[in-house]
Amino acid sequence: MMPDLGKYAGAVLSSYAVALGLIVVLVALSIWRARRVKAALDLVEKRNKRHG
Amino acid sequence: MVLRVSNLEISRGGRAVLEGVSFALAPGAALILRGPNGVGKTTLLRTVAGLQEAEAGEITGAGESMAYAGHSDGLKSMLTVAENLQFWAAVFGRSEIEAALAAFDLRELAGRLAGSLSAGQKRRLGLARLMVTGRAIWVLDEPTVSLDAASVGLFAAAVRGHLAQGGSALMATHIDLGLEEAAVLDLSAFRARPRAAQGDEAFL
Amino acid sequence: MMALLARDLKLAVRAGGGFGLGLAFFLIVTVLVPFGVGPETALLTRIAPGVLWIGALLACLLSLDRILALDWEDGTLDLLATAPLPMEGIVSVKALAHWITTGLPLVLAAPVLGVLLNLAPGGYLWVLVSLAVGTPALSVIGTFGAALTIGLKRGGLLLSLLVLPLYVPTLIFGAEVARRGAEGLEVATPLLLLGGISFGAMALLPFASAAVLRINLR
Amino acid sequence: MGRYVRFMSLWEYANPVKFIRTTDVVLPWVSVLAVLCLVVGLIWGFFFTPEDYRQGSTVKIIYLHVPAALMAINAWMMMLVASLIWIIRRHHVSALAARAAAPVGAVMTLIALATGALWGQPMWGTWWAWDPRLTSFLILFLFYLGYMALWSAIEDDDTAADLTSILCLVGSVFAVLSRYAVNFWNQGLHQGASLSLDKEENVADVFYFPLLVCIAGFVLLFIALVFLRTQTEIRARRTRALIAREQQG
Repeated sequence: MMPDLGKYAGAVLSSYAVALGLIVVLVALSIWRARRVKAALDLVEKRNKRHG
Repeated sequence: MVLRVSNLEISRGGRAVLEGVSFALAPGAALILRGPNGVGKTTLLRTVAGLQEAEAGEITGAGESMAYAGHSDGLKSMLTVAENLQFWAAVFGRSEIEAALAAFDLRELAGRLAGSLSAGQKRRLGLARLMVTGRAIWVLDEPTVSLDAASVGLFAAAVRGHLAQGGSALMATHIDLGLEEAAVLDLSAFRARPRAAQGDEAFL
Repeated sequence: MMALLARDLKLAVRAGGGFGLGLAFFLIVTVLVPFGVGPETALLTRIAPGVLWIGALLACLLSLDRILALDWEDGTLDLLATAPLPMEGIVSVKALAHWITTGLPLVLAAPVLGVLLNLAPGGYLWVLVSLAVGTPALSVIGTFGAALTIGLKRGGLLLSLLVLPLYVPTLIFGAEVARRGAEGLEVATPLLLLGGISFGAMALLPFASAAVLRINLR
Repeated sequence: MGRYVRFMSLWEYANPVKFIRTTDVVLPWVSVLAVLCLVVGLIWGFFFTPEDYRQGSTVKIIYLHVPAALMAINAWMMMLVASLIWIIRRHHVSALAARAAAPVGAVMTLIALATGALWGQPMWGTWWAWDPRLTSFLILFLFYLGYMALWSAIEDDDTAADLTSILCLVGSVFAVLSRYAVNFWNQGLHQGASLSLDKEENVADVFYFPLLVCIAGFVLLFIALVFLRTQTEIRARRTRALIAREQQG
């Protein structure tokens, strides 16, 4: 299954690890902040509706 | 030159503070703005001075014939009193500073560094700056801060002299200058009704 | 405008710091480099033009926040904005005053410091010329950065972060002129490019600086 | 004629509410497509392409390096356009989209730099060479950092939008200047553009098709992230606006 990467295996694998890792962190942070901000907004909006 | 403000709406920090402000200031006239702290006196004066844009309304007649004095005097402590005045005179394309020194009783201090002056003396120098600009419309924000009674008298006399020469003055101040001819405008009446700040409107 | 320039120069002389601090910093950087890379003269000769450029650039950077901050704090900028001077003119004069008080002394000191770094004999002229052509760009770009960060609490660090990337082209062409000059190579191409950047920055950046300053004053 | 009356102008999406409503519908599709393209492209590239006769298995890094490098530049271009729209038409969504794109662009630049260094080590025998392309990307990264730092340093939202837009404009000019300066300064080891129309220099077809899929994946990922992050910026701004209104009474 795993292709034989030869003597460059380290370089190739770490490239994939670094790049995918950075992308995952970026996506996770974006989603996490999106959720948090949305929750905060919902709270404020609900409060605004209740008070008129 | 008549300074005319019509239906002005202004905001501070993106939030409307005053609306529907209208007045006219003819040569020889003075107008004193009053109102509690935060009503928007400084903002109004800065808008008239062109430092800030109005949200709505029109200001005509200010621009090239207006001299502004705000909370800070724009003095350089490493320059002498005379040099500070000479600089501002030169910026406005003039050179005469004697009359201003005399009017604010600064003659004896002319050679002193501005940094060595007391707060009141600095303020007097800041106000003397108005005279060297040669501009007709004075826009003054709390001009009498840190002045003693005698200095307030000097200032009132300078304003009166300015009006007599066909100038005009728009100022925000709480103390009584003894300028009987000055009209008073209470800004409390123009308070903006609560509403979203200009930049926020799109998000509500 | 002339009055503003004269006042800024007078203030720089009276306050002392203007000329002295930048020059002292330049001297110290130049002196520290041999401690860092070793005293071998051949190596120093080779890196001298670049070190002089970096030193001048850092010395220039050090004084950028003073270009506008002092006038901002004491309200002078507000008053100048209501005076009959165009904002573009004000920022240009401010940059010019900064160049005369900081850039010019650095230009003149560079050949002297070149002696410490064993600069090649042919290099003195071109170090001088490249700095003379390039430092005005540093002042103008720095004024833009100073206008952007005026009134910010942690402005100093941010100013460096914003300005240093903008300095890259000037540094590259300037140091290239100095290096080629020192090695006796042709310098016309990088010198023309450096001049282009310098004049372009002087002609166009004041508009951006003035726009930024108007936004920050309101 | 009547048909055109209902034609919706592109500018209507500049309304924050409309933007959120539209992107809420589009975002899941873009995200799914992005993941699909990335998975297909990367698996295709990693497992089912041959080794290059010169570069060996390191050629597989191309599927990350080239798309990331492209997006690093395109993100800045997008920010430049968005900044111009804010300066000229003052649409809030545009300014916030520029803000939202900056961290994505910075991460793309970082990926391009990191994969470039990892690729350079076996090929050129060094992690880092002051090659014009690598250097330009490093400078671009500094521009991203400065831009983001300025956004977060200014408290007033509209002032921050104004100042960062002008910085983006000036920065773009200097970024281009830097690119030429760096080229002049060092001719470099880097091969030419991998996707240039010049057939001789082009990568072979076996590498080309999975690379295209990966590029599509990165573009879609960028769009999805910018949509999501712009939504977040809009919501954050709306929260602040509502709280400010409450306090005003």
